[in-house]
Amino acid sequence: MQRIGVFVCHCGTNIAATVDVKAVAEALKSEPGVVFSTDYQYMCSQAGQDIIKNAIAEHKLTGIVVCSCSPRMHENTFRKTAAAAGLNSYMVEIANIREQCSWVHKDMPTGTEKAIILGKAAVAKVSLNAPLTPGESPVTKRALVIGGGIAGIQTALDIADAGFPVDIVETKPTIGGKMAQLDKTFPTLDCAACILTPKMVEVAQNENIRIFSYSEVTDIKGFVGNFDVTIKRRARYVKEDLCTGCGACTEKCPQKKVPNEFNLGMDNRRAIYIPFAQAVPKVATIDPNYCTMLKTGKCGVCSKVCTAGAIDYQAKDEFVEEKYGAIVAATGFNPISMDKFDEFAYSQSPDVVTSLEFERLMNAAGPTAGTLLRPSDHEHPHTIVFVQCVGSRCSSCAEKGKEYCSKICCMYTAKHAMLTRDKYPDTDVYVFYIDVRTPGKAFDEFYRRAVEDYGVHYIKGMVGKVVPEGKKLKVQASDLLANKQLHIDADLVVLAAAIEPDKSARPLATMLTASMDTNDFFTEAHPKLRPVESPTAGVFLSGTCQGPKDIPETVSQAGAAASKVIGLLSKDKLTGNPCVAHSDENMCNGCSTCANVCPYGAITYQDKEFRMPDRTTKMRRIAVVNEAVCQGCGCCTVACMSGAMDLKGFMNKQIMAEVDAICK
Amino acid sequence: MLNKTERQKEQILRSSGVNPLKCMRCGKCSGTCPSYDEMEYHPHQFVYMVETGDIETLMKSDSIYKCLSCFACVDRCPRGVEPAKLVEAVRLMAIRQKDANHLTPNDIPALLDDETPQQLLMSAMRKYSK
Amino acid sequence: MQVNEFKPLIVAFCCNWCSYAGADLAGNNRLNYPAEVKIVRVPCSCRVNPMFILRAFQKGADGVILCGCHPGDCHYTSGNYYTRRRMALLFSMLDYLGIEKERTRVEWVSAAEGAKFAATMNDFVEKVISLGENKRLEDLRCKK
Amino acid sequence: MKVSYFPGCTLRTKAKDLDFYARKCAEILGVELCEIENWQCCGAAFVSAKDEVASKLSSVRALAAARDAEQPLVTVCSACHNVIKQTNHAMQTDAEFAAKANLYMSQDKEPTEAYNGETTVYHYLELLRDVVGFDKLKEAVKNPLTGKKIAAYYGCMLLRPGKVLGFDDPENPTIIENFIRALGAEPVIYSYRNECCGSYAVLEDAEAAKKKSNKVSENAADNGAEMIVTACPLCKYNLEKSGSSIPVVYFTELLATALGVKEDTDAE
Amino acid sequence: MQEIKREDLIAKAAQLLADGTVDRVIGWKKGEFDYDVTPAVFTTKEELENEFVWNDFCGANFSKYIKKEAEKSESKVMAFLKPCDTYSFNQLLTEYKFDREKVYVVGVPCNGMLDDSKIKESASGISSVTEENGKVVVDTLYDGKITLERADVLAERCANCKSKKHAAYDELLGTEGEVLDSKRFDEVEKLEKMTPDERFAFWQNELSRCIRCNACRNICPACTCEKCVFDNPASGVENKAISDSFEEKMFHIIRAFHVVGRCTDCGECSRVCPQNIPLHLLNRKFIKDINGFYGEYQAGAEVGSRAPIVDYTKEDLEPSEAVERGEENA
Repeated sequence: MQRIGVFVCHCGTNIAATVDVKAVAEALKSEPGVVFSTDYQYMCSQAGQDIIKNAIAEHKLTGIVVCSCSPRMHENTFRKTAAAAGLNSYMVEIANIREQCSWVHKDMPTGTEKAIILGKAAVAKVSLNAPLTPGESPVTKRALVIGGGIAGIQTALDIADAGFPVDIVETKPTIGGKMAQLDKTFPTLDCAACILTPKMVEVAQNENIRIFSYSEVTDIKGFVGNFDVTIKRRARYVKEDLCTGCGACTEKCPQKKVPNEFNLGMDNRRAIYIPFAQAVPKVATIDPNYCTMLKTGKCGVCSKVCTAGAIDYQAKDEFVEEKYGAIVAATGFNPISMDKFDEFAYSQSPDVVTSLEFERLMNAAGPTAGTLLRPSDHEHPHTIVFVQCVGSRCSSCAEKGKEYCSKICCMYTAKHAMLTRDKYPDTDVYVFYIDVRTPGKAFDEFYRRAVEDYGVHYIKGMVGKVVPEGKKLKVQASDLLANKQLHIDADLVVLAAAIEPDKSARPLATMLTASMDTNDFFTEAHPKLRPVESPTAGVFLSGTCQGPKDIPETVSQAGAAASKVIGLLSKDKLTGNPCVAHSDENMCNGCSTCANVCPYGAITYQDKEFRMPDRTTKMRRIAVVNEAVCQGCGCCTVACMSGAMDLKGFMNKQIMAEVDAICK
Repeated sequence: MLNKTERQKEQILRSSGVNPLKCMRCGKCSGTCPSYDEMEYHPHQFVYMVETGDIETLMKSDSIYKCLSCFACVDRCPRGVEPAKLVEAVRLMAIRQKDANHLTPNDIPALLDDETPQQLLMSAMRKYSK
Repeated sequence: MQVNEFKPLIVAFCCNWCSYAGADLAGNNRLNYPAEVKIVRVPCSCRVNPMFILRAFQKGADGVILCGCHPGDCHYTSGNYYTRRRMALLFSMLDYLGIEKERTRVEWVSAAEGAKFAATMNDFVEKVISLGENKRLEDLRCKK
Repeated sequence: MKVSYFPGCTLRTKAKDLDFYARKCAEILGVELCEIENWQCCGAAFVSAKDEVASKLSSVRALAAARDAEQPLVTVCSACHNVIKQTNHAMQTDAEFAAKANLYMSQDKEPTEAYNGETTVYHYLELLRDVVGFDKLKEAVKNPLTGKKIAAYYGCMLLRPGKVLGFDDPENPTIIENFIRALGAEPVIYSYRNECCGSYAVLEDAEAAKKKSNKVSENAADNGAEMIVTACPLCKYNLEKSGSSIPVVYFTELLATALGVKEDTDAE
Repeated sequence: MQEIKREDLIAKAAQLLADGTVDRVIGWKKGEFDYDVTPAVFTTKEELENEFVWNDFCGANFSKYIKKEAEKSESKVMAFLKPCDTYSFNQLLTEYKFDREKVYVVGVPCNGMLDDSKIKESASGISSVTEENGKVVVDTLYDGKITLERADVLAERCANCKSKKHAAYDELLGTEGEVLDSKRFDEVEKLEKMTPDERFAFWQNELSRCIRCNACRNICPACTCEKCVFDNPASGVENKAISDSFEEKMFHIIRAFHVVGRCTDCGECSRVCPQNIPLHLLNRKFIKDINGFYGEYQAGAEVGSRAPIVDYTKEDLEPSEAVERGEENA
């Protein structure tokens, strides 16, 4: 018979305001096996934990129930407490009387009654608990960073600096990501390339870092410390080790009409190309959709001009398999499509551009070589209208926009407006805003400078319609403070499009079994306390794949993710989860049904000799669970007809006992 | 007991099915409204004035007859507030009062020409009288 | 008039990773739902054996709801896909036996959907109240 | 294929062409338009107020009649399309409204079974796109309108509220443009195609209505259109009355010309 | 009337015993009455000639006996399998229940077996049952000869036979049949069309008669667990007899659920039920649902196939839709 102690937490008034904690402690005293029951202000505090420790010693407790907040909050705390008092840490059960009781019910009698029932269920369960010991598994001391933007770059550099090997997988031919496309950065106005490209070079030169550019992750198996990852290296038709990046091929390639994605299609590149001058790796790539040689077998100009002999038209996709101890998602963002916002005439006029396109129009390496010209006629725009929150904070229609604030638009629009006025003082610049959000170091000062020093017209209101008419864009908008409808003849309209997670994030999350929110941002293990970890062990989050962020935030989060990875990789062994499946060999039929449903391949079979009651022996096929591989989902336990397969910590009997206690 | 303002607001909200609290005051409705210049109170003001219960003022304003029910504000509102439905609810409240029809059959002949489609008369009667 | 209000007994099996966290979020956001709902934590919805559901009914539950991660988001990759098949077949069988189909439900609730959790529970409890007491599956001797 | 057909008041009077050619072309395209018996005017404007029931009953009756005939309901006039689709949506989604409407209907002389939004409503253009198919339509064209630059005028009632009507993307519609292409002509894209012509205000404020119509026709003409095509008698009336510099025709007339069932091919 | 004669079966068995292919034969032998035929193991020609029976009452499915016999020794055992038996045979192989090499299967065509309880409805004091000109002739103690139409006394599962084709054999006697387009789901559909109240009343009436004799479980070829979950003290549902009013429902629902995707619809459960509970209607509901929800699947049609309950697609229907679909059919 177990000797159970019950500890009811007040959580200040969080619980005690709606649950009569004393009554709960009192009621649970009479449950079978309970030998001690008490309540305390804050069970998780040192003093509270001491009460538990003392009670374990004094009453020789074999199991404890803590009625408190969610086990997701403090189960580990109390397990450690139990262990410190010499009790197996799995002899602890939590009754969640805060999140699932006091916080969701209004009156004291209801709350108290439910808390008692939840307590009884926990007592019933702990009565059937058995001490569990976690197994151990080794750690592969290598990290994988998925995404080679500023987030991935920073994470990889920090991990590599700590002495661990890191691989970066980037889908584009070069690392650099969105930051490489930016002109200047707010609020300091440093040139993005000037601060990013040295880091890219550092990555290329770091011996601990390998770059798999033009590659993607196609399969992930395993678990924390032991991931098996398959990386597809797409055929780039240029041998990376031979190409010197001289660029001769990209000048001679006769196929000149390929939309240049680096400049968002606002100019053209060749079929063989290096995305931009500072690309890393600085290696040419052949675009198979446009290369005449690959499509028709006729041409071969690049091969002829390549003195290094790097061109390989026969190249095939290659698959690399590698083991990793930790994986960092750094898949980044994209501006949303403007298709559904044609009231702004994005599809009707080339002079309606997104902010990222504007960034390229301002950039010295952009399609206009840094002179701000209208895409339609290459004339200087004299009136520019910036529209904020296009698709951000938009809750009316999920396929149209995003409900969240994209966070970076207010600041980059201020930057664009300011830079425009700085370079071209003869230009009228209007910014239509709903709110200007500038919570960041030196951010509001920056925005105020745009208004006060650079004379940008900030108008509280929204553009309702843009009508291209002749060379002009007729902008119809509201000025809420003047209570007027404005009609502005603009030359260029810039839309601050909402940002969304890259489309590759969703399939990646599925491969990682990492959870995502409704917007396809990765979910963090805890929104405040574990912001760079995924709830899936061994998976870490860096940059905008977790939520909208500017560059300083991304870099600091990238560093934080790196430090978590370093912490994991510096361990030699990981303690596993002892709540794993276990098959009772006497009951097992060896039918293989359990192995059919196991997502981890943790179940194997062996023939074992059994002694029969009549002293004969019999060979039987039985299931064996690999405890290091089993993650404890319990799917096999339901597939098992005879009930031979059970899940430690969540045994059939325990769950039934909980159900019984609730239904009593 | 609700006072008159609260009663009116309650009725407008129920009849329109609109929740003005969803408004984030961006003004896109007024930015897009084709009848803006004809209106004394503009779509975003309708939303705010209903929220604050200032319905009597709206009922007395000619603005309620200037709305074209083109629903541009409804479709373009980022928050799904549907200002046009508020305008309509206020207009209905106004014309449902005794002898408050904005248009009566007697007014019509003077407004017609040879080509006037039935549709116009029908919709005008629907919109302006009870 | 004295109304004898029927308080149903609802057992909610919630997977640890999504739905239990969703229930916690409902708590964090103070979203009310009836206290008749009692949550049993399981690692994954696929841990829920049909026997648990029948046992709950046997012991007097008036409704049983099973909540898991959305299909495709299972922490264990595929657990909820199996749940979906198992429960589709089980519920269809219970319906075939004449058990009111509104007494059983599967709902996918993510860790981000505290509001959905509360709304689901409110709706489910309301449906079960409209059905009244579970008479068809209960064991009379188990109920006081 | 047989469909229930709701012509609407204006198509019986001022917009006979819209109706006449719709019927003729449907025949050629293998669609039988079965006019609903004793249909009543839809009211020409959908009153969005939830507590306005009686004025929506004519639409509900038409919808129920189509349901009983097990046919989709087709309209040609964009106002009827707007009113009937919105009413159908209300019947599907607003239980309180549906209950009230059904209660009224149960008092009818020959009451039908309660209606709960079972009928599919098509605008004639949707019928061409989704049922006939623009590919098929293209094959049926006898006199392609090659070289003609035509501006599609949607106005508001075909498109909005977008979520309810589900007709096309309200900001960037393509259906009439594709229709124009199927007939062999060239569509002109212009910004005002989905803006209001102001016609509801004709009786209230003729000047204001005229201003709005002019913007539409001018914008179309500025973009090189030789002709405006519309599905709405009210839009046509207003655009013409306001002095559009280019002709305004019904889409069915255009269709009839292309299919060779209209003698007067010179639509200008 | 069966196509193959008793003598031919004995000759085949005797030949296999004689040439050493097998050392045991699983066949049928007469019990107390003509209609009471039980499985038996024969080791000599003499035993066969004396006791072997092959008639219209040889419905027993040998699959479960095969498992037992195959475990006993290293040598081969021979079994006569009717088409429906071969599905159970394959299903057991899928679950690694015995070694295929230890069994020699002789396929026997089957013309359908008779249901003694149906005969007993028309005749009491039966002394013998024979067949004359395609009709069933019953000799009774009190009423003399009674002649019955074969179709009227055919076992339900044979009237709705799903297949005359063998899914497995080493050797086939007679001619091979076809997989049939049976009407076996008609009865399920009839139930589905009832109101929930009617369905509940129907099953309440049927299941409340259960005496928990476990005959269904013991005969069921899918119930070949080392130890049944209902005998497993760790399962939380252990009980050998009905302990309360709910248990029989729980037992039958769980039993049917445990054989989902594994039940070949052999009908043995209903055949052996002393209370004549139509247990096959539970299994068939699951089979029908599986076919409807996830595509046609016949357990035991091939060895090693993956049952739908241990499989999934990302687009599977939701449990709520499953129940709705059931309603649409109704």
